Amino acid sequence: MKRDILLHMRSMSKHYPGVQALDSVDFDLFAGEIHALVGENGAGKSTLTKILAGAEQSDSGTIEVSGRTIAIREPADARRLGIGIIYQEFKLVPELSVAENIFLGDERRFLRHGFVRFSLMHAEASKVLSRLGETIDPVLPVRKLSVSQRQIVEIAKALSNHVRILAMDEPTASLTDREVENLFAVMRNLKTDGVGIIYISHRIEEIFRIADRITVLRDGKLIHSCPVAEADSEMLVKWMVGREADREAHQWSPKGIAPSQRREILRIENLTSDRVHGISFGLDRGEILGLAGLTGSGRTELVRLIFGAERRSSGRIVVDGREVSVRSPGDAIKAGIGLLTEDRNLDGLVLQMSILENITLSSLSDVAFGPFVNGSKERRAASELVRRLRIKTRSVETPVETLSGGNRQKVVLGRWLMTQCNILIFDEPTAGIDIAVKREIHALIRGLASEGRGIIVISSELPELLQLCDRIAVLCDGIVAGILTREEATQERLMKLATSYA
Amino acid sequence: RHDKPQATKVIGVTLLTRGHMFYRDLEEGIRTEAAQYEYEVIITAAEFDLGKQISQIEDFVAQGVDAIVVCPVDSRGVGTGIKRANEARIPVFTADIAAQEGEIMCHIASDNVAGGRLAGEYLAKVLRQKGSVAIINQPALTSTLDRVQGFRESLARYPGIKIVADVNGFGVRDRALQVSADVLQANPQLDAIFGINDDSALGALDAVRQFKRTNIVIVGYDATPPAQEAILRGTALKADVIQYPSKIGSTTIQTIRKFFLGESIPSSIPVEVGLVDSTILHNALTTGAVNR
Amino acid sequence: MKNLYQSFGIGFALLVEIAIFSALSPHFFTTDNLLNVMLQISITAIVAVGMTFVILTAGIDLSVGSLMAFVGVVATSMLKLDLRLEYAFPLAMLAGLLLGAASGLIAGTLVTRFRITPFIVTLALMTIWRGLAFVYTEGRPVWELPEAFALLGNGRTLGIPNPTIVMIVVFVTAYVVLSHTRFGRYIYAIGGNPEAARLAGIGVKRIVTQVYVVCGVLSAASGILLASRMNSGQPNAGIMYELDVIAAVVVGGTSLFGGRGTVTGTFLGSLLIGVLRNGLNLLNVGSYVQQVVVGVVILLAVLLDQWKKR
Amino acid sequence: MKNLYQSFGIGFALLVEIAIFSALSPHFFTTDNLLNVMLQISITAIVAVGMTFVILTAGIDLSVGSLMAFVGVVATSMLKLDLRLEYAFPLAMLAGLLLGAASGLIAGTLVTRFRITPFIVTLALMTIWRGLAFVYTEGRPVWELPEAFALLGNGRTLGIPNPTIVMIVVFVTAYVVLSHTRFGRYIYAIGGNPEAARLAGIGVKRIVTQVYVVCGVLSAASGILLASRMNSGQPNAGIMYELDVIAAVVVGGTSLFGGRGTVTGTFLGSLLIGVLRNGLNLLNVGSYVQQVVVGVVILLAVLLDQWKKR
Ligand SMILES: Nc1ncnc2c1ncn2[C@@H]1O[C@H](COP(=O)(O)OP(=O)(O)OP(=O)(O)O)[C@@H](O)[C@H]1O
Ligand SMILES: Nc1ncnc2c1ncn2[C@@H]1O[C@H](COP(=O)(O)OP(=O)(O)OP(=O)(O)O)[C@@H](O)[C@H]1O
Ligand SMILES: [Mg+2]
Ligand SMILES: [Mg+2]
Repeated sequence: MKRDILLHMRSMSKHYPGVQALDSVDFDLFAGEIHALVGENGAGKSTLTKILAGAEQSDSGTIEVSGRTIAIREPADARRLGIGIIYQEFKLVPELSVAENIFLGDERRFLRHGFVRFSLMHAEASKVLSRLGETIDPVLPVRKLSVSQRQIVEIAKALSNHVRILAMDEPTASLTDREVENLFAVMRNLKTDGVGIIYISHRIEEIFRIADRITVLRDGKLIHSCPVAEADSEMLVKWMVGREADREAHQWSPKGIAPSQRREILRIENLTSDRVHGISFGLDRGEILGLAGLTGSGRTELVRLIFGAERRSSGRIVVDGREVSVRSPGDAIKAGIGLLTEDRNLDGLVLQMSILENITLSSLSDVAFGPFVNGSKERRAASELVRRLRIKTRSVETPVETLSGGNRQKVVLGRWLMTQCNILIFDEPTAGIDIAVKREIHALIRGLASEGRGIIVISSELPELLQLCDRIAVLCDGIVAGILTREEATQERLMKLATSYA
Repeated sequence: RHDKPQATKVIGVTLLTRGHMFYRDLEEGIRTEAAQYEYEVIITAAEFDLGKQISQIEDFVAQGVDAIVVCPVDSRGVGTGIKRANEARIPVFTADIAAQEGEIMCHIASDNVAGGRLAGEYLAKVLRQKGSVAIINQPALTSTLDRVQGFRESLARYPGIKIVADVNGFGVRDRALQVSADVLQANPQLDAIFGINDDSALGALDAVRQFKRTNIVIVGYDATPPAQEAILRGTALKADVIQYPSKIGSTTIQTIRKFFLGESIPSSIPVEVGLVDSTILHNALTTGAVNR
Repeated sequence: MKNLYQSFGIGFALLVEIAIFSALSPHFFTTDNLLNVMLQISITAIVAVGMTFVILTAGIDLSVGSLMAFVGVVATSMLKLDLRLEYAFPLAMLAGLLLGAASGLIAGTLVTRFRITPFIVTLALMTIWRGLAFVYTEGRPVWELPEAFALLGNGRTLGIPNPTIVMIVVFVTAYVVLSHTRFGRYIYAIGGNPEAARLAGIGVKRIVTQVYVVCGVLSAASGILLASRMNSGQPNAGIMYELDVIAAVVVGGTSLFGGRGTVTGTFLGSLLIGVLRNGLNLLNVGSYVQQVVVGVVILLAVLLDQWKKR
Repeated sequence: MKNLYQSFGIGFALLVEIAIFSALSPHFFTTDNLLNVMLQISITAIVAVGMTFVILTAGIDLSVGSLMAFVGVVATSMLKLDLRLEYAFPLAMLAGLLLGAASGLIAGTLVTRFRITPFIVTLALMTIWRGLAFVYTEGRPVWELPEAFALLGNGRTLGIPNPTIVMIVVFVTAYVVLSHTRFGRYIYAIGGNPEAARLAGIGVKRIVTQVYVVCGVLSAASGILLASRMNSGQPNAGIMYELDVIAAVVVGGTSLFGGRGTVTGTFLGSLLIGVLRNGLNLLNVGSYVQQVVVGVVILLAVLLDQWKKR
């Protein structure tokens, strides 16, 4: 089938201090196709889309849209050309309403006599959201939304415009299955309308479901490009990482810990706030407990309460058989509870600090002599983690803000691995992490469990939970709808529980 | 407070500032004198802000005071405020600095230009009509501009005396200390310093001590107690122009009293200025003439 | 409505204040005095509107007080040119407002094109304009102005002082601009997340520059009114006004981090501080004690606001 | 090393400045004058260290100048108590420093527990401390102090003025604290992303409060030194110092948004402004022209710094 070439990016190069993010990459896109862009963390995928969006300038290379060479100097240029972007790191204004965010920069269509007609804007916003099967109130300020709701708004923002080219940088990183289905339906519609879509995701199975073509980047270079039918997931991983990936880093046996040591390490009793109600469960040493649920079901809220990041209205937290008073994250860490937060940029990392400083932030006392930080000890510990997590960087001194999304995630992970916490809670630990490292992280989590720690994992990817957990608790509307063991759990039963009160 | 006896008169006062001793003394003069006649005084300070001063006058008008005393931030600008009072038929008196617009019952003040001249003449005498002189200025206020004008006028008559530096000490001691230090640094041969008020002069004195300079004569203005003490101790601060701020204050109240009693009052009452050095202060101390 | 609610905390503080002063002073709650208060806050409140715009973009403008003085002396000195009043008057106004716009343009350009933090840009401009005002006048006020000029700031129209009328017009306009126009939306967006605004295709640099120009022009207008009230151009006018103005804006609920705030709040904030000063004067509270009281009330007002938000 | 490089832009500006003044004034580049400059900047530079800490947490402290005055008058008035000097002297120091700590504690508590923006908290405190300084002294300086007190700020040790020695000690300590201790690391983390810092288990409120206390204590120390230099407690001391201090910190490369900056930069920034003032005075440049020049140089210095970063 011969179709129109919609977009052709030729020999795009982009250099950042210390890295060649793109090295003369060619990329093309047909009308009505979904072209997946894959690669390890830091391969250069986001950089390519940012250049297309006018958010960054390439050092060299040309861009043709519909056969005409054009220059994209600023975001407004891309907009005029009908290019829409969903950014990996959200670009929303927390204080503005959902509707205002969706139509930001595009208010012209609601103007009358120079005044913005908000009622019309809200109606339009609801329309766009309902296309995604969502019912977020368009008047709500974005700061009140959960991460996945923000993701939806970000998607709606890109869809609100009449686009010919749509670049989606990990739109599903924090979406649950149902939302992913809705999104795919929308994408298929766009496809039939002749829109060309660039789709970036680390969820390999999604790529095989939705994409027509695949382009693989590694270290800023184009490695391979082919129709999706000509590839399978093992080949894909090989292209991405440049070697055979070992399927399972560690052989994992459930509860690989002596029964005698299988004491309960954490017990939550009747935990309540305005968004979750009467939550109780226990967690054993060596156990991995999954938390499943739909967007907004309260998983994040629950773990933040356990961690003392938010104030609970009632409930007890028992660690190792003793009730602990957790009023702040500091208290939680003292009690041996660590939380890897959902939004690495917002509340995970100190972006301008170095990798080193971010990793050791919660365990400075372990590398300190009195009030003084022991520089060499600190560096040794951090370097070890950088190596183990394969964080792509020249030096541990690199500021985190220059890292790619996935590598940032690894840095926060590193921080919690370094602490001595016996109870580790991971909220979407592999969001935005490439497939190779994802396997390593799974292995790591299992390793932590087998050392006798208790682990809680939140993930919007049910397969991930099914693969990883001993038990899975399902939240629905802030209530535990049920807890399934590894044997009982199936995708269907989990979904059913997750929607039991909806 | 609202149902005070008819007889109690209320006088609103707006000072230029309370940050300088001069006005503290003036205020004291007003308070003590007013207390004698059981007048109620409302004292505010504009802190060099003319807009604020006008607001204060407006507030007095709104309160319906019986008389207003103004120490204008600026001679002309204060006119609009005074006119508001005139419209409300509230008598206005000025103290220390004159107003040039609006109707004033009486102006009670010492003459700043004359004071500056006194300082200049004194320096010309002790320097034997030749030498280099620095001014620690605050060229933002009419009163200090007048002092410097008088000072420069008098020295202009002595060609042997040069003004080698004119710096801004903002009228406060810490800033004056800083700029004086620089002046001393730049002028190793400096013979004398004129400070436009005592904080300026004392700041200069601090600097002179820092550099351990001898043979420098400082003249201050206002003769506040710390300055008098410095003069008596035989420091580089040798003399001060003296005004009698508390006397300005008490005279103002006395004048207002005459006005209340329906007596005739002159349109202006000069309050003497003078120059004090250690001899005069010594004599005064023993006779009690300059007791404060 | 939403704005009204948001301003509730401070509105309540204002009511308490008014109640207290009404009880303590018979002179306070009179038409005359209330008009007097309105007149007194007009000058700073007009500047506070400009400051609200700037602070909404997460900026700050410390130069407003000095600019008022500089504009004041320049405009008044134009009135002294050897021209007929019909020409001199508009010329002076124009020169003053242009100067304000120029100051805003310089500030905006330094902030956006040269990426210097607003605080330091306007701190430097504050020093520079004040210095120039003094250099220009040699420290002496510009005076002997035509009586007609004094009418501008001291006259009344329909019984309301002119500056108050200007203030009302400025507030209403600003309210409409902020809540019903694209320009207003963009200001909030830029203050809330400048990167998101840029990526949405908004000309962030242009808008921010315009905001500083707005603030400059309003400061200039206010500087001219102040000069007219004093019927003279004072090089030391407006000292420390920037702090009063910022206090009014923040007490009014506008966040110094940008993206959050209203001019309704700013108006109430200006009123809170203005009423306080007036009331304390009427009650004959000494000026240093006043300073302490003003500081404490500002803290209490923001505390109340904070507490309300919980 | 990294710090040195970061401060390069401003260091260059400083060298240019020194070269120009050395060429223009024979009095400039002399041991005597350089010591004089060091002495002059000591007072504000000590405060600037505290301000650097505060600004690194994305805060600001406008109360420092007033606090210096308040501490100055309180400490000196202690010296006048009817006590033997051996008791009065430490008592006065202690009272002064405690007052500084208390001010910092109040500011820190209002900022952290009551979540009021630092700008408005310290603006209110600035008004309050200044007011109290005047109320306490009734506007008159505290004087007739023991001569021994004057030695503190005017004496020399090993040929170096005492305040300069204090300044050096403060800078070195601050350097070590910021770059080699946990406390320092936490300060940067909090300034960079307070929420992330909190979720990393850092006691954000405690640390921020401590930072304001540090700033308060350093301001107090500086206020005592200043009083000693004048051998009197002046209620009107330190007016507008906060702006000078903030300018020095920002010119030295510390970001007002927090998380970025060094005390080395602050030192160079203080020096840049101090040398400029001194040089202009030596050249007998009129004070208003000076103001303009200082403003322009501040802008140029930050521009240069910005340009270097490109
Ligand atoms: N602003 C920047 N400054 C310096 N380096 C940068 C900057 N932005 C990206 N990089 C580097 O460019 C490389 C490519 O980054 P990019 O964000 O394109 O990766 P990615 O393929 O999107 O990865 P991920 O899957 O983790 O999102 C990385 O090595 C990253 O560290
Ligand atoms: N800051 C907030 N203010 C108000 N409501 C919030 C806030 N954060 C989350 N919510 C709401 O609270 C509910 C629970 O949110 P939570 O983030 O715990 O859900 P979640 O299960 O983690 O879902 P997600 O997939 O979105 O992460 C949601 O309805 C969400 O909209
Ligand atoms: Mg990416
Ligand atoms: Mg969540």
